[in-house]
Amino acid sequence: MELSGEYRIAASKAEVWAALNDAEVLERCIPGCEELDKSSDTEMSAKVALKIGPVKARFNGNVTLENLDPPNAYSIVGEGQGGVAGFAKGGADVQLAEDGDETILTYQANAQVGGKIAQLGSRLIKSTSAKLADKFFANFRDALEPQEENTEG
Amino acid sequence: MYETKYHKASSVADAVSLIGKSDDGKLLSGGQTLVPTMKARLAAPSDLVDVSGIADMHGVSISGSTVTIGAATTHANVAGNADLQAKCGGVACLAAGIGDPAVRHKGTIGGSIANNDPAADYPAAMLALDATIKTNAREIAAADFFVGMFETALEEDEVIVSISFDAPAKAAYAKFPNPASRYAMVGVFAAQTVDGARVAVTGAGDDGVYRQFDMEAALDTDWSPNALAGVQVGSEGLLSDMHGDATYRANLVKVMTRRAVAGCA
Amino acid sequence: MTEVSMTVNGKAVKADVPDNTLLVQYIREHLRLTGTHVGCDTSQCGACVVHVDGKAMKSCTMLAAAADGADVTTIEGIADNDLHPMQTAFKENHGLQCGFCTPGMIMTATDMVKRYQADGRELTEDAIRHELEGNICRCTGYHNIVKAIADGASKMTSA
Amino acid sequence: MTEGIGARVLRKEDKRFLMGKGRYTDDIVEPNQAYAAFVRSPHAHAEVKSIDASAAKAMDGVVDVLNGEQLTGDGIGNIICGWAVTQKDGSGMNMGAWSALATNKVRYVGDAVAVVIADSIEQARNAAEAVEVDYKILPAVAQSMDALGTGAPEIHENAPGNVVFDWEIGSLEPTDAALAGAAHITEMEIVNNRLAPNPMEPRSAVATYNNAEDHYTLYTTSQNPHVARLVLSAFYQVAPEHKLRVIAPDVGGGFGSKIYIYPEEITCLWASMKTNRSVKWTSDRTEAFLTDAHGRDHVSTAKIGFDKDHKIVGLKVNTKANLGAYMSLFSSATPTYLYATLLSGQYNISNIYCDVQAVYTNTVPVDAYRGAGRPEACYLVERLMETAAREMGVSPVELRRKNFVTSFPHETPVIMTYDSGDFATNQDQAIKAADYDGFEARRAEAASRGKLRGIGFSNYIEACGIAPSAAVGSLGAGVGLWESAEVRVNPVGTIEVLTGSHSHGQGHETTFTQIVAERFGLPTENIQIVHGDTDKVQFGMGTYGSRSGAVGMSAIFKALDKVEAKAKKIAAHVLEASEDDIVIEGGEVKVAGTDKTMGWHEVGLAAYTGHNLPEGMEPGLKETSFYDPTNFTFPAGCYICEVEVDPDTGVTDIIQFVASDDFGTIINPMIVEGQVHGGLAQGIGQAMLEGVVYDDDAQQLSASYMDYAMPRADDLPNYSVHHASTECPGNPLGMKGCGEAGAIGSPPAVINAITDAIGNNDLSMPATPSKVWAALQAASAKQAAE
Repeated sequence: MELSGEYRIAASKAEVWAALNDAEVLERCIPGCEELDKSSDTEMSAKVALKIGPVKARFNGNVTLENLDPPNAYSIVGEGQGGVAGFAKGGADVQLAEDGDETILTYQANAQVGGKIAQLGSRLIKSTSAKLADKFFANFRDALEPQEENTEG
Repeated sequence: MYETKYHKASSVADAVSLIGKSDDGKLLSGGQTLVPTMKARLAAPSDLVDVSGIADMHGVSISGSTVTIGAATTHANVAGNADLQAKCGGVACLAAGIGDPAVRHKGTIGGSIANNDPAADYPAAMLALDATIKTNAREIAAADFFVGMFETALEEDEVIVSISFDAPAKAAYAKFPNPASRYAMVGVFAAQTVDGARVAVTGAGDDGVYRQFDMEAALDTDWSPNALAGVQVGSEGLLSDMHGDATYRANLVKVMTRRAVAGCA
Repeated sequence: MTEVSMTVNGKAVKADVPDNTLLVQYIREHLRLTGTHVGCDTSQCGACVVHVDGKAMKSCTMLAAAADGADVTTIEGIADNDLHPMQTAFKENHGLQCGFCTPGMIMTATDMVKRYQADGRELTEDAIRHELEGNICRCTGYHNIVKAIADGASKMTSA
Repeated sequence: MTEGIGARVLRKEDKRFLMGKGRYTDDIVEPNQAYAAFVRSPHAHAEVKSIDASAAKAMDGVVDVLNGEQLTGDGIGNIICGWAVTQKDGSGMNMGAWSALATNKVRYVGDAVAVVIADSIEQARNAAEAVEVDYKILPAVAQSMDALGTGAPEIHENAPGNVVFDWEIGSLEPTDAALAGAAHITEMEIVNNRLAPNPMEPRSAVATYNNAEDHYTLYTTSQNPHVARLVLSAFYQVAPEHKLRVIAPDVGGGFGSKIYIYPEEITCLWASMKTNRSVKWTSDRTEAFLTDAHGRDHVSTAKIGFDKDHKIVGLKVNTKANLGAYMSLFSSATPTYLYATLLSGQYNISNIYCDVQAVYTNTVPVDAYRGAGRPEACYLVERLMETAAREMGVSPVELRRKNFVTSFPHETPVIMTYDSGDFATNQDQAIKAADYDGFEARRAEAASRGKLRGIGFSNYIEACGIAPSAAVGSLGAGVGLWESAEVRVNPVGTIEVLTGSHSHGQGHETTFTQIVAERFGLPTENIQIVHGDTDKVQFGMGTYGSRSGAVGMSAIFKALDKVEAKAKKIAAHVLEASEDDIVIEGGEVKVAGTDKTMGWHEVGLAAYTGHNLPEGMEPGLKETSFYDPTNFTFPAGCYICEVEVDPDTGVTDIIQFVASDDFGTIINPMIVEGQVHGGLAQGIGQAMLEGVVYDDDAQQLSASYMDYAMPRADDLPNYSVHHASTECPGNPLGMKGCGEAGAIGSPPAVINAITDAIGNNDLSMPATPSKVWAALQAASAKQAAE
């Protein structure tokens, strides 16, 4: 399924780009992320706990940065195995555009789930994916903006 | 099902203490959602704290216009309560249509709203009636309680004790069941309250229960099914799945609201 | 492990069971009362319906520990040696074929009749069909089950 | 005779089911029993790079973890397809290998790669989760049309383009020529939706290897335990046939899905030998959705032509049949000989051509499900007929009647010879029962309430009683489809009938008893039917294809002939009369026209004491028969469905459903009606509720009752069931079979009714409220545009 969104971030394009490549920032922004270990500039391994209502599943997987076009665009791709719950994979193409002092971030994301969560929870897949994508980018924006406020204040 | 430790709480305080002491515990009420999820191995709470036996959490009481329902009251007991049927038939009727008879014998109102399944029935009534959710720690207005799909304002160790609301002048619930699960594909609770018309929709929204303000405005002007004819319901933000797309759900929101209003007593 | 005691079909039983034991597992595997069946994982088919403290419940969606102290009736316990009027009605109306859903149907049916009779409500055909929402049969097409329950209801009244 | 042929005898088997004393496979507990949990692929298509079971093996209670390499290493054979179809070009099928535990590659979600055997089921499941499988995910495909497309992933190396076979029947050129000259052509794309069979009892197996006797016992949920034993030993080499006992105890429904011998049963038997433990496996419901063979899944284009007098001149059909990831036991026969051979329907059609491309996809294997091929044929023909009638502006009743086959035997262009039937009488009876004449008034009344009424017909014919062994052998079947029976008269005169037919809800213990009771005038309580155990019953081909009556009971009938003949000889000898004068009635054996008589039990006793038998006669009174039918049987009928659609929501209510069937001789009308009811419910389920849904990555999204809509009591109407029968000339009882008719005939009646109500022929199954509503919107948009 396809998802998309747009965020205005009160930070320069260079700052946003740097954050997009910062494993610590990503770890804070990926919803439910418990661990994100960098194995190279573009490869990370992750532990993510997902909670949807009564369902709690823990995914172990990888996050890869692809199609790097600094500081304009990249793709962030992830896949994880959730044991009995199945697996999830997804990716987002992210583009940055300068708008004065601020940056417009747009993304087109897709997500796929398999195994038990697909078999039993299909009604929730789309809205959950949309929510998680949105949460990630919202967290990302928030992660950049308070710094800005702090420096101003 | 993974291993777990079962505790039967004797009081609200006991439940709060047990859940607080647990590593990754979960409150168990009727268990009609939690137990199947655990059977599917999609949840593995270390501890289960069963609140269904707490005496204070049972029963329906009516004082003046205020209706209070204990959180561990089963759907069957809500549905069958004669006082509630007289005071607010809409809620009793809603309870009578949840799941099937065996589920209604076990499932509870507290469990239903704490779970806030986007297709659950009770949240629509709670939101429409601006109910107050009373926990061991505080009172939460329904509008603040239902945060999003499966999300509530509850803390992990917070126990819902009761729910109360003012009986509306008129109220009814109209549900369009999913052909497979029989959960609400769209459920609309319409009520004429002291604060005006209220229309809350479950099953349709992709972030859980919500109020349909356009419908409310139309009904505030004229409380009748006909008043809804001109109201447009968009498909934006509505769920799409194998049972029906957002356009179909938008249509159902309209039809079910009309039916709820027509059925109001 | 938790020690659970309950009354099953009029007999006091007691056992140490793991806390994650479902009531249906306890009934089938510990008590070896295999008339109660499991037909789905999501609480919808009703093959596992038993009566707990006089009310129909899905024994697959309940922990044995949660039934501690309860009075449980299974299909094996609704009549002594012979058939309960509802069972007779199912036989006379050909309300079963493979028999797998049948115990759950009978337990749901007797619960339904008791509730309607207690409330003085009429158990119409529509009401029976609606009340069977939580019980799935794949063989009979329900026609004869509905007839059987209507017949069983009148047999229970006259019994 | 109140308990003989034609009597509504209450079922003998009911009491144990009603009391909870039925004995199903999962009820069985063997001493020293362990439990199996399968490690299944969450991916629809992937290479299996490695399997690491070391953590799992170290867990509490784990007996062993076994994989596919060990299985094949032990010589366990690949799973077979029992029917070899020959392609258009004369070549054989492109069949890919199917191992009970996948080795290098998994091809559908649920494909098992390993099995954990542990002391408890929870331990087994915990350990199954701990088995680490490294998959290399491959692109997957779920729909047949996509699998045939360019660039589709290749599922089996030896099936290029994912084509299992490309098969044809009928004659192409004459059909094309006839259609070219037609006055009217109706052309449709017709999809027959994919269904999950869903017997309420999930599959289960309890396997025990006894190393002291080198003997295996398998309790399993099977419709045909002897075939299971044969295949398990001859093809899978799990155990030698004489060292393997297969018992199918009470079985909770099958509907075709329990014909096949699945990976789990094979694996449990083998694992029992490997671990020296009894091994039990019971499917949960989601596992059943993932692994029980599905049914249907056809995508067809069809073209039917009529002359100016509305007589059919030709029918041309192309069908893509989705077989799933592997070829199941009957998977090749279902979309060919059980399907295209019925495309003539009840009609006299001179020219028919059908070709079928069977396709591999990354989905659960597809095989026979109640009706097996015949519902697909009936749906196609009957939707074409109804749509053609609407297009030509003629009555759907008259159009059918004008084209009925009226003389028998009738040879169709698709190799069937209809032996008997009276289609017009069935149609008349149905029309009368449905008060068809009053329909327009009812439609107007419904309209006054804002509801849309519609009526739809379906005139089905099926080929049952499968089948003559030589005929099916010539078409590629790997087995003969006779049936066997043994009638044992005990010394006290009570009778045991051992039958190769298997009852899993059909009431054989009652119906079969009735023909014995009828023959000797004995009370049914003196007769016992034994089935489902390879150690007791000599052999059997099992129950499917509505064959237990026409074939299974005919075998009993033939064995009864032999028993009767011997009994008469004994009685004639004892009573000192001529054999020709002996009559058996009311439990007495008499010399006609005299008062000389002996009780039936006395004949039994005489046979076993052997004190006074005719010279040279062997003692005992026990006879067997292997009955091989001479033709298929052809049940047929007319179904009428009347619906009311709520235009606001698209919700369809079935107001009435009338069935008028020709089943030939009916032994127990109560049981036959029950079979029709159940079939109708499944057909209505297919038409309005049920459908397996896969996403684009071949993940199954409808794998529980949360999303797969099973018909429930409030979805269904009461049925109005009638019979108007012609006797089948092909078997001694004159029976045709009734098990599948309801599921075959009902879907087109329902869809024809809904499309009539909404004024839009473009509606696919399942016609859910959302689809009906969308079709209504489309119809009114079209109307507005015109």
